Amino acid sequence: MSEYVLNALLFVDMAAFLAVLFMHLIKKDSHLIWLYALQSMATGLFLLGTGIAEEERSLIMVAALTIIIKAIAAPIFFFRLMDRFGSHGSSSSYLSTPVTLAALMALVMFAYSSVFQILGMLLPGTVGSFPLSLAAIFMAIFLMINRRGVFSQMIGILALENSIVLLTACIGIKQPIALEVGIISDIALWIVIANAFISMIYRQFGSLSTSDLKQLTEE
Amino acid sequence: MTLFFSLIQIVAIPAISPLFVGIIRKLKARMQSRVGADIFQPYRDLSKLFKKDEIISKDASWITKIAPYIIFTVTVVVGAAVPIVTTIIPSFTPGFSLLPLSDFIVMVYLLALGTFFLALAGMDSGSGFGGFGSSREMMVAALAEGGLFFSLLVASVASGSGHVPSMVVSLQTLPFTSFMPLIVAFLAFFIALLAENNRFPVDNPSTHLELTMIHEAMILEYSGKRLALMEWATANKLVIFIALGANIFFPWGVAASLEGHAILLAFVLFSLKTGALLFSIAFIESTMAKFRVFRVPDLLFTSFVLAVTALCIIITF
Amino acid sequence: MMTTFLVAVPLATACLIGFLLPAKSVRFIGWSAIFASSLDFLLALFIVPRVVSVGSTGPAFWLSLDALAAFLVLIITLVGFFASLYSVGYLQAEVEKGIIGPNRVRQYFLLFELFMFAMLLAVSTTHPVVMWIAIEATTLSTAFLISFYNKPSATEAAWKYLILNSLGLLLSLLGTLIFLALPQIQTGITDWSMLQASAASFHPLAVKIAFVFILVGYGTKVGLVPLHTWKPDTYAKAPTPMAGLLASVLINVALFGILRFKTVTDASIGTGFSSGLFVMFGTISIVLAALIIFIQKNYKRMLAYSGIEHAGIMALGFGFGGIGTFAALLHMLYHALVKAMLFFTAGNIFLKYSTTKMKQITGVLSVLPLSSVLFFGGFIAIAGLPPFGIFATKLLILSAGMMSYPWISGIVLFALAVVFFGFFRHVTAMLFGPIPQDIEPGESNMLTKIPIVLMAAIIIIVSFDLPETISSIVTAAAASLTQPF
Amino acid sequence: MDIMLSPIGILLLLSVFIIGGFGALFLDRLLNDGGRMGGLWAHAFALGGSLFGLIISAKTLLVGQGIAFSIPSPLPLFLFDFRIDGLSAFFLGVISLIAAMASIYGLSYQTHFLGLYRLGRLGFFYNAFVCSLMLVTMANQGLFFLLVWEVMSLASYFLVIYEHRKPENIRAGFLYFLMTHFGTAFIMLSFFLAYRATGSFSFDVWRAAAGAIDPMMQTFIFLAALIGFGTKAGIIPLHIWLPEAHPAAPSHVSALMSGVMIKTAIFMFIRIFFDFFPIASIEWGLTFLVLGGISSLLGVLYALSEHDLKRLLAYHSVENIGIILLGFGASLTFMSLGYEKFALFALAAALYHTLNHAIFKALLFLGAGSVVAATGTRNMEEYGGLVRLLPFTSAFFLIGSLAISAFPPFNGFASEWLTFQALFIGIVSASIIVKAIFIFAIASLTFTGGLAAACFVKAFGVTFLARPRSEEATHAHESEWPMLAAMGILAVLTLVIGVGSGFVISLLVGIVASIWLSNPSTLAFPFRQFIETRSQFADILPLDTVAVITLAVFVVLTVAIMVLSRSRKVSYGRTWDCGTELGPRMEITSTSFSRSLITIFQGILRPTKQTDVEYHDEEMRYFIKSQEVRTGIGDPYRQALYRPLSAALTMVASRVRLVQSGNINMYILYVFITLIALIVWAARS
Repeated sequence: MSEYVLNALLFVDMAAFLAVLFMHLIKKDSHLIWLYALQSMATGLFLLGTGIAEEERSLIMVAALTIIIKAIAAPIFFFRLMDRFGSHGSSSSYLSTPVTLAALMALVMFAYSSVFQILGMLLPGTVGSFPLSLAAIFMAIFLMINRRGVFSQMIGILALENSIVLLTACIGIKQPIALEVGIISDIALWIVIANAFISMIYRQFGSLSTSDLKQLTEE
Repeated sequence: MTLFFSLIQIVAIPAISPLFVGIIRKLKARMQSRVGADIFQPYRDLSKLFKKDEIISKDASWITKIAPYIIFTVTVVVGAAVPIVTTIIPSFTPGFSLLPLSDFIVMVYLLALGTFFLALAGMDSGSGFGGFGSSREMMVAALAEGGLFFSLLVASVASGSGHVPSMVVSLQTLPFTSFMPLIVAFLAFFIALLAENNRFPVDNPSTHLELTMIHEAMILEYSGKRLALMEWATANKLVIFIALGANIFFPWGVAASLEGHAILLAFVLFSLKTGALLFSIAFIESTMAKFRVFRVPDLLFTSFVLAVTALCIIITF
Repeated sequence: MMTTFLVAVPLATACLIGFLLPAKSVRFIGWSAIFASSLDFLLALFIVPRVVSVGSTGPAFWLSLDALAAFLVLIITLVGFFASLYSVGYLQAEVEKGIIGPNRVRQYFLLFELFMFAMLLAVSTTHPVVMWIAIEATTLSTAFLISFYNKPSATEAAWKYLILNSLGLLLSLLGTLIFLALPQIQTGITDWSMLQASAASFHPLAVKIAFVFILVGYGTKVGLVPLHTWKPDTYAKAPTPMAGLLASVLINVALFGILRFKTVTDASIGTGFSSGLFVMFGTISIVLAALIIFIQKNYKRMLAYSGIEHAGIMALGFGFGGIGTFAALLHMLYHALVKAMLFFTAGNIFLKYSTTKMKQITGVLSVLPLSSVLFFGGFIAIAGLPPFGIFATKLLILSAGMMSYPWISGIVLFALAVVFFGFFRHVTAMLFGPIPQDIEPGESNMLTKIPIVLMAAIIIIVSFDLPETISSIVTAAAASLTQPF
Repeated sequence: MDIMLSPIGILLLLSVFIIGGFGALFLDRLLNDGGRMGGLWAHAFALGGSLFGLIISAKTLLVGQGIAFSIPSPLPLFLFDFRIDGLSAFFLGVISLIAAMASIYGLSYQTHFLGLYRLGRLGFFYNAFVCSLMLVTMANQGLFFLLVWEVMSLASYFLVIYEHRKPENIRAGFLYFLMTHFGTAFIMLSFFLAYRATGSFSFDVWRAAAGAIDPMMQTFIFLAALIGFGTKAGIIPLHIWLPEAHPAAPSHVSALMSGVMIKTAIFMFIRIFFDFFPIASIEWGLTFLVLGGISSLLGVLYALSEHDLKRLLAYHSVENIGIILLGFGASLTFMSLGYEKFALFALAAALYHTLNHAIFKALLFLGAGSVVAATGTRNMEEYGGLVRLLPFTSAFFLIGSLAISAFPPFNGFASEWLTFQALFIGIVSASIIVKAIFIFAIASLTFTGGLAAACFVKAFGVTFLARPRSEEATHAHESEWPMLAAMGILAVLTLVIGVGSGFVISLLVGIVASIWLSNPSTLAFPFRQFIETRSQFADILPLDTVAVITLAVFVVLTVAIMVLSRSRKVSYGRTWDCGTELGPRMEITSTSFSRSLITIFQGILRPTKQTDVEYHDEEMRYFIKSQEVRTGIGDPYRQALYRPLSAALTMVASRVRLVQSGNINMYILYVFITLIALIVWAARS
C-alpha cells in the first residue's frame, strides 16, 4: 500500500484511541454516545481503507456494515433511549481526573512495554499501530472499572469490542465474511439486550448508578 | 507328706488370723492403760456369731447372700500361697500346685475382687451408710493399689521373679548394702497395708460412727454367720498383708526346706517380725488421730511416690 | 449429518415455540420441549458409539464431533433432557402458586431451547470463532432467563452476569484472534486439527499471551476464582431448573473451550505453562469456595459455591495431567448429574418453603420425604463420599497431583474437608428438626419427582459400573487431550 | 482347597450381606408391617454372614494359608485387591464373633423401634456396616481400603442417627461423621504420601519398598496415620465423638461399634507400623505408650463422672483402647530396640486385650441395651433394684463388670496381666527416658485397674442393687430369650477365654508371628506349629488352676457352713434406718458415689457446679422456693482445641466473604488485575 494510505490509517487509528481517551474525561452520557459513534466511525473507516487498499471486497462490505450499525444505528438507538432518563444521564467516576489520567498513562506505557513488543513484531501485517489499539483495549476495560454509571459500562464493553476489531484489522487477519457478520450481529443483539436491561434497571432502581446495584452479597 | 503340709498351709492363715486381731486389741488396750479382753476373745466372738440367727434386709439381693462366701474364699485362697514359715509352694498332685496363685499381680487383683464384692454387698441393702461406705472404700482401694502394686513390684524387680516364694528366696541372698530401696518400699507397703485393712489413719475399725467408718459401714447390715465370715475374712486379709510385709521386706529366716529345726527357727523369727508389725499398728492406732477423708489421698499418693522412688533407685543402680 | 441434525433440533423447537404456538398452550410447549430434548438425547446415544468406533464424525457445515466433543454432547443432552422434564414440572407448580403468569412459560422455553442450541453448536463446531459466537449466544440467551422474576435483585444479578461474561468473552475473542493471527495460518477457515498441526511453529511468547487471554476470558465463564463473582448471584436469582442447567453444563462447555486451546498451547510450548495456570486457578477456587460455603446462609448460593469448588477440582485435574485428565473428564459427567439433581431437589425445597434462607428451613426430611433423601444423597455424592463416583475421581485427581504438586494436593485435601464440614452442617440443619407450622408435608406434582429419581438411578448406575461406551469415550477424549496428534 | 477359602467364598460372604441388606429394604417397602419382617430378614442374614465369616477366619488360621486375589475395576488406579493373612483372619474372627452376637441380640431388640422408625432401614445399614467392617480387614489396596473405610463410616453414621427424631442423636451423628471425615482426610494424606514415596497404592508394593522411603517422608506418613486412625480409635484428644456417637446408636450397633469398629483402627496401626513400614524409630513406640497411658487414665476418670450408662461404657472404650495402645507401644519400642521376642510377646498382649475388650464391651453394651429398653431411659439415677426384675441381665452385666475390672478368673485379667509383663520387661531397658515412660505406663495401668473397679461398682451397684429410684424402674421386665442368649454366650466366652489363657496366648503368638514369617508369595504362615507347641506357653499364666482352686475352696466352704448352720433361722426384716422410713432418695446415687474421686482428681477433671436458687419473692430473698444444683465436669477439648479451631475458620471465612462485595466495578477490577498479572507472569516465565 502506498505511503499516503498508511499515514491516513495511522491517523484514523489515533482518532479511535483519542475517542476512548476522552470517554474517561467527560461526565454526561450523551457525550459518551458521541465519542462512541466517533470511535465506531474511525474503526469503519480504517476497515474501509484497508479494504480498498488491498481490493478485498469482503472487507469493504464488513466496513460498510460496521459503519451502518455501530456508527449510525446504535447511537440513534441510544439517543432515543437517553430521552427517558432525563437528568440521570450522567455518571461520576471513582478516581479524580488527574489520578485517572495517571492510570491511563500507566496503561498506555504497559501496552507499549517490551511484553507486547515481541508480539507486535511477530504478527504479520503492520498496518496502523498494534500497541496503540492494545492500549485502547486496556483503557476501555479501565473505563468500565472507573465509571459508576451503568450506561458507561455498556459503552465500555462496546468500545472494547471496537478496539478488538481495530486490533485485528491492524494485524491483518482475513476472516471469512460469514464470521465477521456473525460477530457484528452478536454485538447488535448484545446492544439491544443491554439496553433492555438498562431500561429495566432504571425502572426498578430509579437510577443508573452502579452503587445502587449492591444488594447481592454474602450476608 | 507334701499333701498334709499343703492342707496345713491352706488352713493356717484362717486359724491364726483371729489371734492376730486379739493381739492388736490387747496391745492397744495396754497402751491406753486398759486391761482389754484376752487375745483369744475374737475366736469366741466368731463362734458366738456362727450360732446366732440372721436378719437380711428384704431389699437385699442374692449378692448380699453370696458375697461373704466369695470374700472369705478369696482370702483363704490368697493366704494359701503366702509364704509364712516356708517358701515351699503347697502342691496337691505333681502337676497341680498353687504356683500361679503366688504371682503378686494375681494376689493383688484377687484381693481387689474381694473388695469389689464387699462394696457391692455394702450398696445392696440400700441404706445411706452402706452406699457411702462402698464409695469411700472403692476410693481408698483405687488409690492404695498404686502404692501396694509398686512396692511389690520393687521386690519383684530386686528379686527378678514375679512369684512371692521365689522372691523371698532370692531376696534372702541379697547383700545388705542394696537393701535401702527395699526399706523405702516397705514404708510404702506399710501405708498401703493400713489403707487396705482399714487400719487407723485411714479408717477406724472399731467405730460405728457414720462419719468415720468405711469398712464397718459396708458390713453394717450383716448378722449371724455372714457377719462372722466377713469379720474372719478381714482378719485373714490382715494376716496376709502382715505375712507379705514381714517375709518379703525382711526375708531372713524363712525356711527353705521342711526339716524340723529350720521350721522352728522360721517360726520364731516370723512371730518376732509379726509381733513388731502388730505392735507398730497398735502404736499408730493409739497415738495418731484418724485423717480427714480428703487428706487420705495425699497419704496414699505419698505411699505411691515412695514406691516409685524405690523402683527408680533399684533400676538405676 | 447426524451432528447437524442434533444441533438443529433445539433451534427448530425454538422457532416452533417462538412463532407457531400460542402463548396459552402451556402444556403443548412443555411437551414439545421435552420431546426435543429426548430426541436430542437419543441422537447423542446413537452418535457416541459411532464416534468411539470411527474416531470423529465427518465435518458437515463446520460441525464435527471428536471424542471430547461427543462426550460433552452426551452430558449436555442428558442433563438437558432432565432439565426440560423438571422445568415443565417446576413452572407448572409456579404457575399454580401464581408466582409467574402462564405466558412467561413460553418465553422460558424459547430461551431454554436457544440456550441448548447455542451449547450444542459451541461444542460441535470446528472453527474457534464460531465456538466463540455460540458461547456468546449462550450468554445472551440466558440473560433474560436470569431476570425471569423481574425482581430488582434478579435484574442486578442478570446485569452483572451480562457485563462480566461479555467482558470475559471479548477477552477470549481477542485470544482466539491472536491464535488465528499467528504467522502461518492466514488462509480462510481454520479448525482445531489445523491449529494443532501448525502449533509447533508458533512463537512461544505469543502463544503464552494468547492462552492467557483465552484462560481469563473463558475462565470467567467457568467461574474460576477470582473471576467467579457473578456466579453466586446468578444461581441464587435464576429459576432453579435454569440454575441447575447453568451450574452443571455451562461449566463443562466453557472448560471445553479452554481445553481446546490448551491442546494447542501444549503442542507448541509443552504442558508446563498451561498446567501451572490450571493448578493455580483450581487451588484458589477450592480454598475460597471452601471458606465461603462454611459460613453460607443461602442454600442456592451454597450450591453455586460448590459449583465453583468443583470447577476448581476439574481445573486441578486437567492441570495435573496423566490420570488427572481422565479423572477430571469423568468428574465432568458425575458433577453435571449430581449438581443438577441437587439443584432440582433444592427447587422442590424452594417450592415448599419459598425461602432460600437456611435458618428458616427445618424438618425437610418429614416435609418432602423423597426430595430430602435425594438431596442428602446428592450431598453425599457431591462431598465425594464412597458409594458415588466423585469419591473415585477426587481420589484419582489428588493422587495424580501427589506426584507433581504434593503440597498443593495436601492443601486441597484439607480444603475439601472444610467444604464437607460446612456443607454437612447446613444439610443436617435443614433436613432434621421439627416441621414448621405453616408447611404441610407432601411433594408437589409428579414432574418434579420423576426427573430427580431417574437422575439418582443414573448416578448410581454410572458410579457403580461405568458403562463400556462411556469409559472408552472418556479414555479417547483423555488421550486426545494429553498427546495432541 | 474347599470353596470356603477361595475368592468365591469371600464373594459369597459379601453377597450374603448384600442380599440381607437389600432384602430388608425390599421387604420393608413390600409389606407395611413397619419393617418387622425386613428387620428379621436383615438380622438373620447378618447372623448367617457373620457365622460364615467366623468359619472362614478359623479355617484360614488352622490351614495356615492366606488368600490373595484381586478384581479389576473400570477406573485406572482402583483395584479391588483382597488379602486375608493371619492378622486379618484374627480380626475377621473377632468382628464375625461380635457381629453374630449382636445380630442374635438385634433379632428381638429391633422390635423396640416398631412403630417409631422403619426397621428395614436399620436392617439395611446394619448389614452394610457389618459387611464393610469385614472388608476393612481384607482390603489390600489403598484406594479400595479408603472406599470401604468411608462406607463403614457412612453406614455407622446412618445407624447413629437412626432415631432421627431425637435432636441429641442428630448432634451426635453430626459430630461423629465430622470427626471420622476429619480422620479419613488424614488417612488419605498418609496414603497419598506413601503413594508418592512408593509409586503405587498396593500394600504389597509398600511392603516391598518399606526400606527405601526417606525418613522425613516416613515421619509424615506415620504422623498422618496416627492422627487419622487415632481419631477412629478414640485416643484422648480426638475422642470427643465417641461418648456422643456410641450411646446414640441402637444398643446392638453400639456394641458392634464400641467392641469392634474402633479395633479396625488398631488393626491398621499394626498393619502400618509392623507390616508395611516395620522401620519405625523408638520415638513412635514411646509416643504410643504415652498416648495409651493418658487415654486409659483420662478415659476411666471421665467414665467415673458419667451418670449416663451408655456414655460410661463408651468412655471405658477409650480407656481400654489406651490399654491396647500400651501393649502396642511396648512392642513398637522393643522392635526398635531390637528385642524381637519381647516385641512379639507385647503385641500378642495387645491383640489379647483387643479380643477380650471386644467380648466384654459387647456384653456390657448389650446388657446396657436391655436395661435401657426395659426402663426407657439412659440416666443411671433413675435405675435401682433391677436385679430382681432383670435377673439374667444383671448376672451377665455383673460378669461383664468383673471382666472389665480385670479380676482373675476372667479374660480381662489375663490380657492386663500380659500387658503388665510386657511393661515390666521395658523397665530394665537401656536409657532413662524409656524407663521413665515405662514406669508412667505401669502407673497408669495400675490406677486404671483400680478406678475401673470403682467405676463398675458404681455402675452395677446403682443400676441393679437396692431399691428402684424411679417409676419406670419398677415396671422393668426381662428381655426376650435371643437377647439373653447373646449375652449368655458372651459371658461364657469371657470365662472360657480367661481360663484358657494358655491356649489363647499360643494362638495369638502364632498370629503375631504370621506378620513377619508369612512368605509373601504363598502367604502361608506357620500358625499350626504354634498351636502344637502350646505347652511352652502353658505355664505363663495358668488361670485355670486359680479358677479351680477358688471354686473348690468356695464349694467346700459353702457346704460346710450350710451344714453347720442348718438349724439357724434366716428372717427378712427392714434395712436399718435409724427409725426414719428409708425412701428411694436416701440411697446413694451415681453422682454422689463418684463425687469423692472426682474431688480428688479435680485438677484433671475441673468439676463444675452451678446452683440456681428461686425465691418466693425476689427482693426479700429469704424463703427459697426451689434450688437446683447442676454438677458437671469441664470439657477442655472443646474449649481449648475444637471451638477455637472452628472460630478461627469462621473468622477467616468472614474475611474472605468480603471478596463478594456486591460492587460490579470491583468485580471487573478483579478480572482486569488477573489479566495483567497473568500476562506479566507469562512474559517473564
